[in-house]
Amino acid sequence: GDDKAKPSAANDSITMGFAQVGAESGWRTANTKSVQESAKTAGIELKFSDAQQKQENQIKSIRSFIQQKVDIISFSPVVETGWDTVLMEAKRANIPVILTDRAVDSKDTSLYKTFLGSDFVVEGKKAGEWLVKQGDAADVNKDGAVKVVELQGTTGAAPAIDRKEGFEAAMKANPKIAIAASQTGDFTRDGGKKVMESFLKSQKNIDVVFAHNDDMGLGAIEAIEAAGLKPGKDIQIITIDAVKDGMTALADGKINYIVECNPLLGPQLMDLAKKVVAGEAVPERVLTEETVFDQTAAKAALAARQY
Amino acid sequence: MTQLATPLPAPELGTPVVEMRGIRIAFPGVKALQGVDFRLLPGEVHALMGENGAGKSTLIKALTGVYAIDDGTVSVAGREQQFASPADSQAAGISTVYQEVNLCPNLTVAENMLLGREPHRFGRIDVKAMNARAGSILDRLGLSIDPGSGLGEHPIAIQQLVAIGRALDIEARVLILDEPTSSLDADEVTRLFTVIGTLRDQGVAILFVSHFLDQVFEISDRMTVLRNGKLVGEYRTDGITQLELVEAMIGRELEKLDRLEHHGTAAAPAEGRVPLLQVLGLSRKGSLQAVDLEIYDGEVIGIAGLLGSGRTELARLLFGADTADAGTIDVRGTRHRFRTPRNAIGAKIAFSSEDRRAEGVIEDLTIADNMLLTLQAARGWLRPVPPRTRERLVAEYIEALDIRPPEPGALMRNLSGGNQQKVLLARWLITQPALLILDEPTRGIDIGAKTQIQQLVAKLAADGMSVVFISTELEEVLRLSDRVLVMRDRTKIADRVNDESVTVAEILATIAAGAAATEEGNPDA
Amino acid sequence: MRELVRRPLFWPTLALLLLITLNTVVTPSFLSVRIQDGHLYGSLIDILRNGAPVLLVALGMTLVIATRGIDLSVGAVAAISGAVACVYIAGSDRPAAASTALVAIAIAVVCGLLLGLWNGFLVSVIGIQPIIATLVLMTAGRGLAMLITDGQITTVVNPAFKVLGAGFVATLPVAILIALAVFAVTAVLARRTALGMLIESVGINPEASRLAGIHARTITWTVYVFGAFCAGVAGLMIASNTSAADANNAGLWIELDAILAVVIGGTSLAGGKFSLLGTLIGAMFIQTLATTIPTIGIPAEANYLFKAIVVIAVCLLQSPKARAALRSRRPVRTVKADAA
Amino acid sequence: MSSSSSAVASTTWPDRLRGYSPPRRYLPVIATAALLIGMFGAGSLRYQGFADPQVVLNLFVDNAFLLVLGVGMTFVILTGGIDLSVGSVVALSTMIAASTLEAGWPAVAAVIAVLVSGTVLGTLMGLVIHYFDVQPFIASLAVMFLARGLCYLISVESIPIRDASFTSFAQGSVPLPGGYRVTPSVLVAVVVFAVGAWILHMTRFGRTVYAVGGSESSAHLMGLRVALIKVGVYTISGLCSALAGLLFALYTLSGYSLHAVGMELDAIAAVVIGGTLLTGGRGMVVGTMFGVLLLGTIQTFISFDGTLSSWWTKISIGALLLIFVVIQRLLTRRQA
Ligand SMILES: Nc1ncnc2c1ncn2[C@@H]1O[C@H](COP(=O)(O)OP(=O)(O)OP(=O)(O)O)[C@@H](O)[C@H]1O
Ligand SMILES: Nc1ncnc2c1ncn2[C@@H]1O[C@H](COP(=O)(O)OP(=O)(O)OP(=O)(O)O)[C@@H](O)[C@H]1O
Ligand SMILES: [Mg+2]
Ligand SMILES: [Mg+2]
Repeated sequence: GDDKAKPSAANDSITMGFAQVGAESGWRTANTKSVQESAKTAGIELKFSDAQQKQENQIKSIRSFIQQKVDIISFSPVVETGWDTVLMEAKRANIPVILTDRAVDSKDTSLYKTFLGSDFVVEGKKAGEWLVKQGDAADVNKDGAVKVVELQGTTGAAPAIDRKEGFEAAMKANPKIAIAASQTGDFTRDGGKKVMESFLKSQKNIDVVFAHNDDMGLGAIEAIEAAGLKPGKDIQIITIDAVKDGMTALADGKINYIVECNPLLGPQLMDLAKKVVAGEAVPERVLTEETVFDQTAAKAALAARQY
Repeated sequence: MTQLATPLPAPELGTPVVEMRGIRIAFPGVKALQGVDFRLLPGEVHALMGENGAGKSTLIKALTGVYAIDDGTVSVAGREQQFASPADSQAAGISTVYQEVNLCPNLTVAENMLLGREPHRFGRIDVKAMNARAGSILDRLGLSIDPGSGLGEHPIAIQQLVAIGRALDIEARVLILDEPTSSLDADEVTRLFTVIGTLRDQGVAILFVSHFLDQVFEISDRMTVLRNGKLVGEYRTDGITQLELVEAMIGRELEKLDRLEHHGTAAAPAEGRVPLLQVLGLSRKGSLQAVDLEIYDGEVIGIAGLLGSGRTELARLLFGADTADAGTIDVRGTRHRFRTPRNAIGAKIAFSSEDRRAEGVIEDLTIADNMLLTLQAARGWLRPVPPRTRERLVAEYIEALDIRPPEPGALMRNLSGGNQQKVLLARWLITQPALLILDEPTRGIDIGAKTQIQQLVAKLAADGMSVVFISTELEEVLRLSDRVLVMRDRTKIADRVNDESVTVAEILATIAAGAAATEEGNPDA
Repeated sequence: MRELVRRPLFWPTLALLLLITLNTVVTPSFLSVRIQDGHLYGSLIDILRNGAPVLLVALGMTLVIATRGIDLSVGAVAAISGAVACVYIAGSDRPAAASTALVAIAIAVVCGLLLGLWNGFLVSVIGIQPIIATLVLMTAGRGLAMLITDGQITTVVNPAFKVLGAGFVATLPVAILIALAVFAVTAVLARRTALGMLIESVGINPEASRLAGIHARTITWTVYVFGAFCAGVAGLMIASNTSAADANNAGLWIELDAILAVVIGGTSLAGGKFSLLGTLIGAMFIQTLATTIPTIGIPAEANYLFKAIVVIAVCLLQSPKARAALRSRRPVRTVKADAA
Repeated sequence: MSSSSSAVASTTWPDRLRGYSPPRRYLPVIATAALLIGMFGAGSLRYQGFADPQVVLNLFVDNAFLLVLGVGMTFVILTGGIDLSVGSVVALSTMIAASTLEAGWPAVAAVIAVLVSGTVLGTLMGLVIHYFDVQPFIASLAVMFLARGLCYLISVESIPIRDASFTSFAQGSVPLPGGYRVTPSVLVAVVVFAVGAWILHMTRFGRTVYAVGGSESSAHLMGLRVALIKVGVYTISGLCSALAGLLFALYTLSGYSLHAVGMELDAIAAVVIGGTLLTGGRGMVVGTMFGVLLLGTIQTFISFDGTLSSWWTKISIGALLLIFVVIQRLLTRRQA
């Protein structure tokens, strides 16, 4: 029986089913914590489930949330595609859905109320624009070409694809900038370090490292230091995320620029959830508040950094 | 060398159904067959004879497509054949029972017998028909087991019969039996021979390998003798004596075979002597009913009984291979509880299993490793047997038991069946046990080696070791033991001092009488 | 030459050499090794250093596989061990002291041993199939590691701890020295004592081994403990290499790499005979392969394809039947193995 | 004939008596089923709404592809082999389906393309394993890399499936009495399961699979077509993976190269939990179904709980799995 008698959620507490991608990175853990804590603060009862990076698990959890008749469902899709069926079921059961962090590419936008999250393409763009703005300063070794090596995220993952795309688009503004090598470091420090070690040996005169997240950048720093070079000086480093370790390295001058990708979506999400359940209108797209940091900004922001 | 019986002149032969010419097969380091010719006629029982490692099994495997032939030709029914696999030879009408039981323990008896030929309707196997058909073949062999029971639950002898049953079911013109009788008792053998006789009369050519000369002379029409991978000759059975045959096999004159005297009552247990082993009420549900037993130093205890009488079970309980439900075991007056074989080995008991392949050999280890395994296990891994001792022991036993090839580094899996058995025997002798339990130790061993092992047992006993000797060959049991236990229906029904008065016939009578006794006294079904 | 080709390790070694040659052709400086800051520096050194964890794990895995087992939990054990060490260091009063690092390492190793006891218990005492028994820890272990680190990447700044994964002694990477030391000790234990023979015996025929009086249970148990010990040390190396414990990704899929190394080295997954030297070559091969991909500039999306082709090529090289088929057009007529 | 039956009837063999209790080889499966029911009972007591039959049906809805994978894997494992490639082949299948549909192929053509490529990959793997004596673990690992690599070659991005017949099939529902419903995919999976069980337990091919698993050399010496079986089971596994890939593509209506990472472990776990021996020769397809349902139940447990953080989720999955296999093992202990 699917026709559901809505529990009297109007006055007492709201139950939210939140299907998280997994716990694949520190960023994600911070994101989870933020959601859990703000749910508590907002007095929303949270049903949390971890999909361990698997779409099928996420679909299963959403279906089980529907079965459990929660008031609202929110999730960070593992991948953009393939949500129509289960979202349709949610719609049929009159349960509103909020997307966080990543979008879905469904033609039918009525399947969800809103999408709260950052734009990975824009993040890549911001990184590329900063490099373009550096002009000749980007050419650290003054050989007339800005040679970039790229540490990609997990092959096929949305942030990896989008950040690459955004960066490449922005980079075109300066024909001297060229990506000499691009390889996946799987978003991990270990991967970043190992790939960077190889790059340092197979590529001459690297000017810039663009890493799709802080962790790979931090790994690259280790490799650069082991090669007897100075990260941030001999080779410039641009990363995305702005987690604490990254910010520290930025403040120490080992990273040159970080584009923030904010995991603390919890408060915004709970606000939206309350509005949606109360039947208020919400914008279709809500961007998270994000900024960029250079070395001076990092020193200032570091003290207050919680994750 | 004495004058050998003259090989058969060729013209006497009809058209052979199988003809092999100049077969050569070499394994790394061994020339197993060196240009052997072989002919098998329709409607004959042909014995393939030779010592352990002579190449009998290899010749069979060359014929049936298990081994690729290096050189030579095989023709079946006049057509030259190149079998790439046993399936091909089977398709050409050759049905084979290989030396080691080659069945699937995870399937049922019926499935094993009919795999690949299951009766089926619309692609669906008809289990009922399959069990019925298997049942009728089992019947022919006089075996009353449930065709639907798992093969692995049955002792090796039953498995051997099932393998034979499988071969019988194939409508073949050639039936090959490689040591089919090695673990069968007299009754089973008789039944098998009846079946073989019928098949021969139907014109099937039967190739038969056995180390039991009596059986060979009883059933075969002709024989081919191999030695060291070479053909010695082809003979008519009625044109050769046992002695001549043995000489053909071993290539020299045999010192008298029956040299071994009746061992007799060596040491009648003196009053008050502490037995080496005192067993009271040893039993295990479903496999052995309470058995009492005393064994004194230097005694050879023979255990007689038919298939399934519980001999193996008794031996396994004595060794801790299975744990007993009830009963006690005292070794030299101290109570022991054997939960694992290690406990028993600690009490200086050794046990050589009847199922060589599953419970004995470590196929991928060398002769030397296999021999020293138990000694090593007892010493613990931290104290390896010193290389020098190792070499000495291994060389000593290879020599003493005449193991071939005499290379400590040869892999166990490449040894012929008889030689594997000798290595296992050596494994236990090396531990210098006080009590040696031998379950079918002469299974698959050639006549020369068998005498060697019997002599060895006698000598060990004379030196003070006690031996429990289990064998389906009653003559052998009687020849060796000081006392004979007779078992039936999983319990001991007689325990007799083995003096001159005890004969095979008498033992068989005891078993039969026991049957009567149990039927009257104990209808426990 | 004939003799050489027959040697069991000939083909894996050849594959390794081919891979190195390929690298050298693409990047001529691949083989060059120079001294920098008192330590050796070059691609080969990287391979050795980065290959140390896989080698370690593969050594333990070799013995486990020899007993017919398998250990899927090594990656999780590595993550736990790294997490324990880093969390201890980060939480101590003197996070940069060498003594702290030593205590942390000791605690982590003990954790590894305990986890090995656990695996061994499930396999040898309870009698659960190894793949499932270790799957339990594979799943739960990552969770434990995250529990320990609270889901964050725990970064430590401790020069002594860093030595383990990224340090150098006498110009050589410490990681590889440790791995080689473990290799040497294992080889001695396996081949100079009777342990190797007993392990093989249990792997080839457990029932016959039991009847021969071998303490099969203890041996099985021991190899799992050893496997987890190796994984624990490998986890420390991984953590030390980046000075951080990443509960999610440390040692991810290292079990597959390790098993691959073992099998390339000529040890059969069916148990029995094992070759530690083969495992060494296998592990180096895998690490070289991993390094080759970025070095010769394969696009990220073709990684797997390249890996697949190399692995297939190596399997075929190693298979006697495939070689025979390549050499002659005649139908293959090798002696068929008589093994179960 | 008559002598045998009379001998059996008047038998003193206690074996005959034992024949009345279920044969030993069914024990693991029976234990698994009993435990599964027990676990479900525990869930119903603990969580409200857990006892709803729709929850059980959802287990099938959400695990249809895993069941199909498990059936193929059962064949492989019964011969003593293993197939690590299934997860990647699922991903590749979703990619092929999505990209061909995107390119405008008719649905039927896409389905055929998927099934053919999966089967071909499986067969190739089987050929390499049998004829070149490459260990199954390695051969299938290579195919795992290969399939994943081909995915990336097709596209690194995920591709949505908008084909009308696919979407209607995916979103269709089969009503059951009582107002419950399942998806058409469940029917496909159940049919595959039934066919698999039939082949394995009723046909010669199936018997021979068991024989090869029991002892390959014996099967060879018995004159069975070992080559056919060994290549056959990998072909079946390839076909099942492709089919599971299609079901997965329907489930997610997309093709993505990162789909089904590690799903081979789920499939293997399901098979082994279902009582099939990894060394081959023993096991049943029903067991595999129970294994799949068990893994699903564990997940349902956890999402009904809804309070576990990511790491407690993993730890709980491990713990539940452990409890299950230990009890199962103790129940079947006497089997040895
Ligand atoms: N697969 C193999 N690899 C290497 N050597 C082998 C192999 N099979 C048999 N041999 C060797 O070939 C020779 C002949 O062995 P075969 O098994 O044919 O002997 P047999 O006459 O059957 O002996 P037995 O009576 O003991 O069974 C022996 O020396 C044996 O060691
Ligand atoms: N003729 C037979 N018919 C049916 N079952 C039999 C027969 N012979 C033996 N068995 C089976 O054998 C089992 C007992 O075998 P056991 O190993 O004790 O025999 P054994 O006396 O040691 O003989 P063997 O030396 O052949 O092993 C019983 O479980 C029984 O099922
Ligand atoms: Mg033989
Ligand atoms: Mg017996």
